[in-house]
Amino acid sequence: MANDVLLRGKDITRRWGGLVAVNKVSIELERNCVHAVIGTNGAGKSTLINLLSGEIPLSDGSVELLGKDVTGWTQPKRARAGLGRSYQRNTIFPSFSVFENCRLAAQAKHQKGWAWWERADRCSVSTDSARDAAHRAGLDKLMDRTAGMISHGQKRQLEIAMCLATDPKVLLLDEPLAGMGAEETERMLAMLDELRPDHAILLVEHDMDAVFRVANQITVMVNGTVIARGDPDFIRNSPEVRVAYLGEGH
Amino acid sequence: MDKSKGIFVALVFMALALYPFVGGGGYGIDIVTKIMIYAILALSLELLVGTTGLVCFGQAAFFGIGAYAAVLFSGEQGAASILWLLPASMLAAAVYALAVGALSLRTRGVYFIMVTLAFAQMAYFVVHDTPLGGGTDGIYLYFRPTLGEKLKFDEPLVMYLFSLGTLVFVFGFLTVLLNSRFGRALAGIRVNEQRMRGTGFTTYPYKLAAFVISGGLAGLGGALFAIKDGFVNPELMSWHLSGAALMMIILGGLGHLRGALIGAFAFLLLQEFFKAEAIFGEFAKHWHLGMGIVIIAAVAVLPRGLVGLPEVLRKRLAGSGGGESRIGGLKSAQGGAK
Amino acid sequence: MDLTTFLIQCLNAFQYGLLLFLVASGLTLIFGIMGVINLAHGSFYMIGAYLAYALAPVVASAIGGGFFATLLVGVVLSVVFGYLLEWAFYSYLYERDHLQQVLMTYGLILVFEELRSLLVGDNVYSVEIPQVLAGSIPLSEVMTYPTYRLFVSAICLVLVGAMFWVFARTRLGMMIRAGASNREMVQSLGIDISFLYRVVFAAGFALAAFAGMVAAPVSTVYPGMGGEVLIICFVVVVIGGIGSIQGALVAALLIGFVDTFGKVLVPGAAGVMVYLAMALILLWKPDGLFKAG
Amino acid sequence: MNRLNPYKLAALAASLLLAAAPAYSAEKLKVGMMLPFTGTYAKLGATIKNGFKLYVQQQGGSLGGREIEYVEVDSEANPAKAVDNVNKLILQHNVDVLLGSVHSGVALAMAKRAKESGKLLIVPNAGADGVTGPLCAPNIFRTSFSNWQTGYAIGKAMAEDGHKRAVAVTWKYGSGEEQLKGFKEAFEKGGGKVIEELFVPFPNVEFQAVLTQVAAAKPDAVYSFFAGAGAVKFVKDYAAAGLKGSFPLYGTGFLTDGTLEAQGADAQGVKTALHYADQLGTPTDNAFRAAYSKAYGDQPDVYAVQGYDAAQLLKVGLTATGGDPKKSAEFAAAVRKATFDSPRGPFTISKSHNPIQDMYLREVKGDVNKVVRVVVKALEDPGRGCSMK
Repeated sequence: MANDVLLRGKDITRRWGGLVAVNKVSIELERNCVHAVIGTNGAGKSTLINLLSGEIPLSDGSVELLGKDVTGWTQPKRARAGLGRSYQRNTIFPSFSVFENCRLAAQAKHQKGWAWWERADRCSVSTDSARDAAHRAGLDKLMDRTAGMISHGQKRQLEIAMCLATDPKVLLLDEPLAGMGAEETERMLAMLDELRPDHAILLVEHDMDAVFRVANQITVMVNGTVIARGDPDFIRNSPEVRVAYLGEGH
Repeated sequence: MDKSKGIFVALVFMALALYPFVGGGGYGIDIVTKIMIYAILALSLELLVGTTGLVCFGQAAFFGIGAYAAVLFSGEQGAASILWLLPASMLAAAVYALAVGALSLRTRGVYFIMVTLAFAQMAYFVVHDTPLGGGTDGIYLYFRPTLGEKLKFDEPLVMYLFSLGTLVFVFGFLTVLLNSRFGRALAGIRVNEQRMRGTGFTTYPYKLAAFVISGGLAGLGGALFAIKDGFVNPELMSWHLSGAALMMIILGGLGHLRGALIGAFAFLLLQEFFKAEAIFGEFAKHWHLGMGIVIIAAVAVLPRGLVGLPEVLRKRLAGSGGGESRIGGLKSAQGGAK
Repeated sequence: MDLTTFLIQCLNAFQYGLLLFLVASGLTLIFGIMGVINLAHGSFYMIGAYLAYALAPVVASAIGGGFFATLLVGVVLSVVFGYLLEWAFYSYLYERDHLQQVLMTYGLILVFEELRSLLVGDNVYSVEIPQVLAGSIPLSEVMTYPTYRLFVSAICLVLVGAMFWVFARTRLGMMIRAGASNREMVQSLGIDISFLYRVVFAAGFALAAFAGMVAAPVSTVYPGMGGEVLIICFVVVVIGGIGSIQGALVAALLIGFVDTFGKVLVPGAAGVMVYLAMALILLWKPDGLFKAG
Repeated sequence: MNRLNPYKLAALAASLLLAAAPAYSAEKLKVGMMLPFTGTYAKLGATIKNGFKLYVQQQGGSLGGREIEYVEVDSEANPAKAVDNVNKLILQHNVDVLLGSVHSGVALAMAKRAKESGKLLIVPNAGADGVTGPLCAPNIFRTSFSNWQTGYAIGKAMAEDGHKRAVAVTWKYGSGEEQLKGFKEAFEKGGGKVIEELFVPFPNVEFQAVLTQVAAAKPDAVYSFFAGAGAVKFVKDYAAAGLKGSFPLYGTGFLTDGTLEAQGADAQGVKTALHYADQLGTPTDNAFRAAYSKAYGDQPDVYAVQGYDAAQLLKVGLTATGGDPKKSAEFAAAVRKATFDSPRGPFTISKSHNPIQDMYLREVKGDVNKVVRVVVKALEDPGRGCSMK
C-alpha cells in the first residue's frame, strides 16, 4: 500500500501580537505512519495541533486534508472530514457515562439534529461505532461507569476512544501518555500500533522512550520552528537535536 | 429519567388533571392554571440554562412577545381559533428569538447573560414607549379564542385543562427532544463545548436552534397567559419576570425537566403562602421577607435545588455528610469572569 | 443645541457617569476577584441612601450633626456591615456555581427591601443638602448649576483618583490586581485570600453605600431605588469588561453620556438607548472594552 | 401610617376566616380592596383605604343596609400581576364590590375583569382614560378623575395666565402621555403653543439633562407630569437648576400632592390643577378633614377624598338597589342621578361614569396647595370610545 499523504501542513505560522508561536512549520502525515513531534515546553507543539485541527486560525500557511485545501474550514468541518484529535488535558464529558462519551463522539458523523423524535441511544450507527471504539481502547468493562469517576489512565484511554469513535483518517494526539503508569503506557502503545494501518497519526509526546519505539518519523521543534526531521535513528544521532535539548532542556 | 422519577412526574400530572374535579374551587383553578403557564415558561428556560448551559436573562421577552402576539392577532372582530392563534404566537416569539440568538450567541458566559438582558430590555421599551401594544397601560383581548364550536376559553375549566394539556405536551416534547441526538448534543455543549467542536459538531446552529425552540415555547406560555388573563402589559417583558423564571429553575434544580416543574410550583405556591393574610395577618404585606429567607435557606442546604431534596434527606438520615455539588454543568458562565 | 447647552449637558453626563462608577466599581471588583455575581449590589446603594436619611437625626442628637459627620458614620457602619455580610453569607458562595450565587443574592434583595420597609417605611424622603453646598453657580443667563452636584462630581473624582492610586501604588492594590487575574497565584504568594476577599467586599459595599449617601440629597430616597441602579451597573460592568476598574470608569462615563444625550436627542426612545449601546458594544467586543488580567 | 391596633387586626383576620363559611356572608357586603400596600405607591393605597373606611364608619359600619367587611389584596402596582390579584378577590374571596386601583395599568386590568364578570368596580384613583372610555360598563365607576381632565384643566389655566410658549416635560408612560394630550388640547385652544416635548423614561429620576434643555428653550412656562418620588425630585431639581425664578412651573396636581413635605421650599409657588385642594374651607371639607385627622392622626389628601367618595357612591347605589350590587342597571341609574357632597365640592357622574367636577388651579403656599381659582366648572370627560348613553 502506498504511503499517501493524508494531512499536509504548509508554512504554518501563528503569531500572537509580536510573538511567533509557530513559524513556517511544514509537516506531512502519511497513511500507515506515526509521526511524532517532540520539543521542549513552549516549543509550539500543542499550538501546532490546534492549528492543524482548526481550533485556532492560522496567521499564515495552509492545511490540506485528504487532498483538499481545508485552510478556511472550521474545526468541526475538518473533524467531520476525518480529522480527529485528543487533548493534552482530559476534556471528556465527566457527568456522562463512558459509553455516552463515545456515543456522542460517534454521533458527530451522523448528527441528524432535526430528527428530534428519535432516541439517541437507538441510533445504531453511532452506538455501534461507540462500542467499537471503546473496545479498541480497552474500555469494554467500564461502559456504564460515570466518566468523571474512572482513573486517570482510563480517562486518557477514553480520550482516544472518543477520538476513534468519530472514525477519523488522521489522528492528532496531544500527549496521550501524560501521567500514565508503565502498564497503561504499554497498552496505549499497543493500541497505536494497531491503529497505524490505514491511519495517519501525529503524536505529540514527552516520553522519549515511547516516541522512539513507536514513531516512524520524528519532527523536532524548538521555539516554534522545526530544527530536525527524520526517522528515529537519525534523530537519535543528530547533533543539532542534542544541542537544542541540552542547551534548552535545563 | 429513571423509573421512579417518571412515575413521580406522571403522578403530578394525574393529580393536576383530577384537581378541578375533586377539590379545586374557582380560585384554586385560576391559580393552578397560572402556575402551569409559568411552568411552561420555566421549562422553556430549562432547555437553555439547564440543558445547553446558556444562561438567558431575557426569557420574559419571548413570553411577552407570545402574549402580545396572541392579543394583536386576535383582532376585534370575533373569536379566533386557538388552532392557528397559538402557533402564530409561537412563531412570532421564535422569530424574535432567532434574531436575538443569532446575535447574542457571539458572546459567552456573563456577557451572554447581559446581552440577552439587553435585548429583552429593548423589547420592553419598544412596547412600553410605542402605541403599538397600548403603551405602558397594555392592551386587552376583545374575544378569547375558541376551539371548535364547543370549547370556549372564557370558561376557566377549559382554560385549566387546555393549559395542563399544553404543559404535558411541552414536558413530553422536551423529554423526547433531550433524549434525541439533538438533545444529547446540547448536553454535550453544556458540559464541554470545545470538545464538541473538536469532535465535529458545529455548535452554533445547535445553540441557535435551542434558543429558537426555547423562545417559541416561552411564546406559547405567553400566549396562554394572554388568553387566560385577557390582558397584557409591558411588565410581562420586564427583567423581573426573566429573573423569576431563572429563580424557579434554580430553586427546582437545574439539569432536570422536573426541576423546572417543581421549581415553578414551589416558587409560586410559596408566594401565595407568604401572602396569605389568614396565616400571617398584617405581616402578609411583608411577604417578600419570607420569600427571601426561604431562598437563602434553599441555597444553603439544597445546592442542587429541590430535586436534590430526597438525596439530602437520605444522607441526613443515613448520617453521612451533604451531597457533593453538581459536576460540570454551568461552568461556562464562569468563563467570562476569569 | 448651542455650545453652552452642549457643555452643560456634558457636565451632566459626566456627573451622572461618575456616580455610576462609584457603585459599579465595587460590583466589578467583587465580580472579578471573587467571581460572585452580586445581585444585591443595588441594595447596598439603597442602604446607603437610607442611611443618609435615617442616620441624620441620630448623628445630630449624638454628636451635634452635620451632613459630613453623618457621611463619616455611614461609611464606617457600611464597612463594618459589609465585612459582616461577607462573613455571614458571601463566604459560602465562592465555591458555588454562578446561578446559586444569583439565587442567594436575589434572596438578599428581597430581605433588604423588606427590612427597609419594616424599619423606615415606604415613603419617599428627601435628604437635606448641607448648608455650605446649598447654593447654585450660574452657568448661563438662565441656567444655574447646583453646587452640591459639583461637589458630588468632585468627591467622585477624588475617590477615583484614590482608587487608582491604591491599585497602582500599594501592596493591597497589587494583591487585588493579582486576585482579579489569577487566584491561585495570590494563594501561592502566601496572601490570606479570605482576608483579601473580606476587605474587597467591605470596600465594594462601602463604595456603593457611599454613592447612595452622596446621591441621596439629589435623588431623594425611595423604595425600589436599588433595583434601578443594579441593572444599569451591570450594564456598566459588562461594557467595561468584568473585573476592570479602568473599564468600569470608561463604561460609566459612556453610559452617562448615552443616557444624557439620549434624553435630549431622541426623547421618545431614551429608555432603549443604554441597552442598544450595550448590545452594540458587546457584539463588537464580546468581552467588553477592557479585559481584566 | 398603620395605626390600626393589633386587636382590631386579629378580629379582622378572624372575621375573614369566619366569613369563608357561607352562612355569615349572606348579610355582609364584601368590599375587595385591591390597592398598592407595598412599594412606591404604598402611601396612596393606605390613604385611599383610610378614606373609604372613614365614610363607612361614619355611616355606622354599613351602607344601604348591609354591613361592610373588607378583603385586602396588595396590587403591588404591578399590572403583570393585576389579573391574578383581581381573580383572587373574585374567585377566592368572592367579594361583592371591587375597589381599586392606583396604577392605571392595574385599573385597566381590573376594568377588563369587572366587565367580563359583571362585578361592581369603583376606581378610586387611576386616571387611565380607557376605564371610562372603551372599557366603560354599567358596573364600572370612577370617583377620581380622568387623565384628560387634569391635563385639560392645567392647559386652560396656563393659557389664561397669559403663557404662549410652553415646554412639556413628562414621564414616558401612559398617564403622562394622556395628561399631556389633555394639556395640549386646552393650551392650544387657548392660543398657546407647545414648543418642545421632553420625555424621561419611566421611572427614571435623572432630570438634569431635560432641565438643561428647558433652559435652552426659554419658554414662557413649563408643564410637567410626575408623581411620587419622581415629583419630589423633579421639583427640587427644577429649583436647584435655577429655573424656578425664570420659568413658572405648572403641572397636574400629582406634582405637589402628598409630596410637599419632602419638596420643602422648592415647591413654593408651583401651580397645579386638580379636583381638590388643601383648605377649600367648605363645611363638608372641614368636617371631613377634622374627622380624618382625628381617626388617623394625619392630614388627608386627594387620595383620601377619592376613597371617601368611593364609599359615598357605593352607598347611593346600594340604597337604591336594596343592598344588591348585582343590579347594575338600577345601581347605575341611581348613581347617575345623584349629586355627591364631596369634600372637593359637589360632583355628579357622567354617562361614562367619570366625575363631572370643578377643576381647581392651586398654588403651593407654605405646606399646602392653596386654591387660586376654579379653572373649569363642572368639567366632563368626553368619554371617548365609550358606547354607554
